[in-house]
Amino acid sequence: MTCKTEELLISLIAPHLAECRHICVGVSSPIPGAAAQLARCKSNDRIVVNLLGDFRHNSFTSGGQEIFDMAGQGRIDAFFLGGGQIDGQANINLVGTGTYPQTDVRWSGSFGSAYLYYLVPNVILFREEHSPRVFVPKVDFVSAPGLSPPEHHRVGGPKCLITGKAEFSFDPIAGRFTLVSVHPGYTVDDIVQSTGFDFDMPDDVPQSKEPDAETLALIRGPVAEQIRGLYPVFADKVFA
Amino acid sequence: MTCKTEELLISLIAPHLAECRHICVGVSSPIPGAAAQLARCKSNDRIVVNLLGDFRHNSFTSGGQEIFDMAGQGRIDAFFLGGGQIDGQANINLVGTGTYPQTDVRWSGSFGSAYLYYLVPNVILFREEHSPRVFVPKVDFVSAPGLSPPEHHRVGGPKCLITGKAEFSFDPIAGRFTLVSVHPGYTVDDIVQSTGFDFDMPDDVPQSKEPDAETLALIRGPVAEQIRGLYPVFADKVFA
Amino acid sequence: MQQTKFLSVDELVTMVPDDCNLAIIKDDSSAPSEAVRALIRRGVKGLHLLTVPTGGYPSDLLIGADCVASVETSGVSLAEFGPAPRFGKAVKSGKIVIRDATCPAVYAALQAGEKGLPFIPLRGVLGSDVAKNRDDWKVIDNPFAKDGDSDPVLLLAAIRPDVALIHAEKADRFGNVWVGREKEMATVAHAAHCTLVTVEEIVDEDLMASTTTAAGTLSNMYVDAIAQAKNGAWPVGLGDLYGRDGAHLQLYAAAARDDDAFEDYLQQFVMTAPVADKIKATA
Amino acid sequence: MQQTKFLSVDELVTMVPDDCNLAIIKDDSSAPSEAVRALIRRGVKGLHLLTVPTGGYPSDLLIGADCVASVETSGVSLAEFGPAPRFGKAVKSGKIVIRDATCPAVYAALQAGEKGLPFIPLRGVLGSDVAKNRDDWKVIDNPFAKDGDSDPVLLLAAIRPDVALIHAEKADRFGNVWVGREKEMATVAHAAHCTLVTVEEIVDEDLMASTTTAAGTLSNMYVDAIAQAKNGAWPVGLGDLYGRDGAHLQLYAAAARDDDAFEDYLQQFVMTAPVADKIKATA
Repeated sequence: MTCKTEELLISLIAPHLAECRHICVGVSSPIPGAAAQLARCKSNDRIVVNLLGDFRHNSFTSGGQEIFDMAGQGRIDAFFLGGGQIDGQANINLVGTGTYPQTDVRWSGSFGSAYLYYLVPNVILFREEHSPRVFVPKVDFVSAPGLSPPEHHRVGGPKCLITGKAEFSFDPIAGRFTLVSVHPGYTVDDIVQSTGFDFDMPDDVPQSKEPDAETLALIRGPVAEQIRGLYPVFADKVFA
Repeated sequence: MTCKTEELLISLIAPHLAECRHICVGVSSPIPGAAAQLARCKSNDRIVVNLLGDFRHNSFTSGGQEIFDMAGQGRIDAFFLGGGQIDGQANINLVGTGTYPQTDVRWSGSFGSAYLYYLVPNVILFREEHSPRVFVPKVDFVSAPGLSPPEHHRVGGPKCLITGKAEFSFDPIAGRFTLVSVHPGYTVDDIVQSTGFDFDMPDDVPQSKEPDAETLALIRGPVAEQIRGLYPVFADKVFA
Repeated sequence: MQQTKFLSVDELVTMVPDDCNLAIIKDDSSAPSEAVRALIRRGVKGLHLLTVPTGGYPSDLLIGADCVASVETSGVSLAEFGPAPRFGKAVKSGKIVIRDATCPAVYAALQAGEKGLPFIPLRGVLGSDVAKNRDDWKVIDNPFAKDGDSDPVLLLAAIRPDVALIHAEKADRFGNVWVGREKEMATVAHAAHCTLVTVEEIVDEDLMASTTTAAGTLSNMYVDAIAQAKNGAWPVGLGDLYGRDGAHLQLYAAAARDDDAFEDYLQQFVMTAPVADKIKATA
Repeated sequence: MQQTKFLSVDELVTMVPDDCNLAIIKDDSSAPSEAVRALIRRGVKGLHLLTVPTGGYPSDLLIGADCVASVETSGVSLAEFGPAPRFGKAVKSGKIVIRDATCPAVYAALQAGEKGLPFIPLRGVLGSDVAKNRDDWKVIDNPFAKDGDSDPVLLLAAIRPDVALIHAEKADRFGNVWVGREKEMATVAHAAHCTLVTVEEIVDEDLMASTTTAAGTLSNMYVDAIAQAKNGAWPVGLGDLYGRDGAHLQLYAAAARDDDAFEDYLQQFVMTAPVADKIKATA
């Protein structure tokens, strides 16, 4: 691979954001943040990006509730979610493993996922670690479900899943992931072995497309610059 | 009478506010506003007074909803309401006379009365015009009721009614007004003639107490000064 | 998000469609008087007007000029200059549909709209004729009440106006609008599908650049278009920037009591001449 | 309204009773770290902690020091410094009762408290295990849904904390507190029965005197007492005033993984010495 894994992931996420008007990115999310900035660059600044936790550069002036209110208003087109566990129906678990509430492992909590997953049209699932402990047949705790019954008000949900090894799309009718491409250095068999849930795939699974020279220049130039303020350690590591 | 009617009314309202921590006064209410300021003076500034419509001197920074939120929080101890019609059960009508909605006379509307009357513990009813067209047996439209059935959440309501001719107290158990005092220049019979609703009274109805010299000095001094900013025309007329 | 457009007032009001739900804020806080005059010049029709939470001169003017089909309000008045004559006449004649509200209900319903909630409860109101005449409001028994206790609670449907028309002190070149303490401007803009703003001036300073000014700023994400309108609230006041033009409001209050005089008023003060000339004409 | 009192931090926290409902705001917005250290020194017990909407260093510290009986939170973490070790351990052991929430639910429930509503609806959440484990939340069928349509809606009970403990950049001599864009400080203070504030500095300027500063100010009507605490959020950051002390948070994250090391941490960084010395001790 001619680029770093982080650069590949940034370039793979960005095309999913191209049609957005407004992308929000949660705290501690340098790769999604960079992907959103890349999409913004490619849109000639038509796309608005708000990075939570960036006290200097965001549009929020009404307090912590504003991002959730905006989602309720339909003004957020894309958001990123991850999970300690993610299953084949796109359920995500940010709470812990084992039996709730005295879970064996306790993570931080569900944060805004139990709301934003329902209300943001394009939720990009992103988890760099691609292993059977993350991608499980069934999550131990549903912080937010991938699917809801038709009577539940839901205008948003998962569009795709991007990991350190592969990219999947999600079909909300079938309620299943489909393997879209495998990152350079991995095989389809690697993906099957690392994924604890069952998924669909075409006969021929292509390799994930590496960023072209122009995209790579954007990532290493303006995107790196924009992301450095909020994520200096990440920027130093990836764009040194 | 050694003082003006306005001064008498200010001095009669103020004692009802003495135990308050926080008094709000609606727009276009110079006499209630002055009474609140008098109560504040007499409390050595322990009482906080907020005059709506005074853009320079009030505590509200969260927009127009803040006063209603504060009432819901239980942070407003007294407020003033009036009405185009007020009846003997302390129902008030700020909407119009005749059959709703195409009333014969249309007033402005109910403003915050349909909420504040329920939530502010001490509502002072104030209407200078004391006539049978104002004080009616039954209001044509209940902007806000004087009484509510026990299952309705209600922590506030009418405490008294002060007019240009007399002062009444209100008994929420009986649901009736009692004549407390008659202003200098009027007789009990005048009050009976000018009041369209039935009310109680003691055998001996005292004359309303005129302000003592100290009170009058406060009204004409600091109170006049505080009220002049918001109500210059009123201040010029009364305290010239 | 589309970029905030910068237009003239007359261009701005072409973005208010006939028959839409239009929200405007109370006098002295954010009254869009000049934009309303431009709307009348434009000949807008069939507006469903929401006053936040009360209306004054601009509402009475819009109603008098036959632009309004219905009004939801907690009260329309000219304050110390008396009742709102065209509003009163239109309600009495049945020419407009009136939906009487109460101030906190308007705010709460807009806040529900702002939060994307389907409805919001409100204390008070029960047993009033305000509640009885609003068949779009519901009453449920509080599901959180202690066992066996009946606790009826009013529920209001969320309001999301099609258009919010706001007048503010200033905006910056990026489309951010200073709202200061008048946070209802932000509430209405958040809840509305389209927000159009007139401002006294457009400043060079980026209002979002410092925390001090950002704290009182509505970001351009909520602002569709801005037009400069110096004295745009006139004859109504604007916060602590300027007070009411009492002489003109008195003149208006008198004119609006009479059909012919109101027509003359429209010709003299609405259909023609820019604001500055109108102020001079009164003084 | 009683006047705002000016106290020392250790005096301030005597106003937090044992066993009360205590609300604190998320790291980097308004984390009351020094007040929390004073609470631990005071030996407070049985707190029912609400994190608005998430918790970090102060929450983990309070839990680790055995001050907390239950916590309602949308998440407790040390962000880039990893999970919150004392929180995780206390939940796993069952030492504290956990009520998992989601950020907008905390905000909405506090806004219901602020408005005096008995409850407030919220979209989303249905079908999650978050909802399934909250028997204090209810689901009703939306009474405004179109005829025949089922539209279940989550209802949250309003939250009114006994005490809100806030750290802000500055207050003035009159007790008005600058909140800037962090309006959740105002929301929490409005909803709480008692609001205690630590500030970086107390300024001479009256924050309510100009519209510009008033727009970002919580008025003293909501503020019971104020104490100055320079670097009061440390080692957490405070808005755009100062960032996190990464070295110290790393040190804390390591210490908090081990019972003995955590005890040592409490002795060294909580039970003694003023903040300035602690910052030096890390650097």
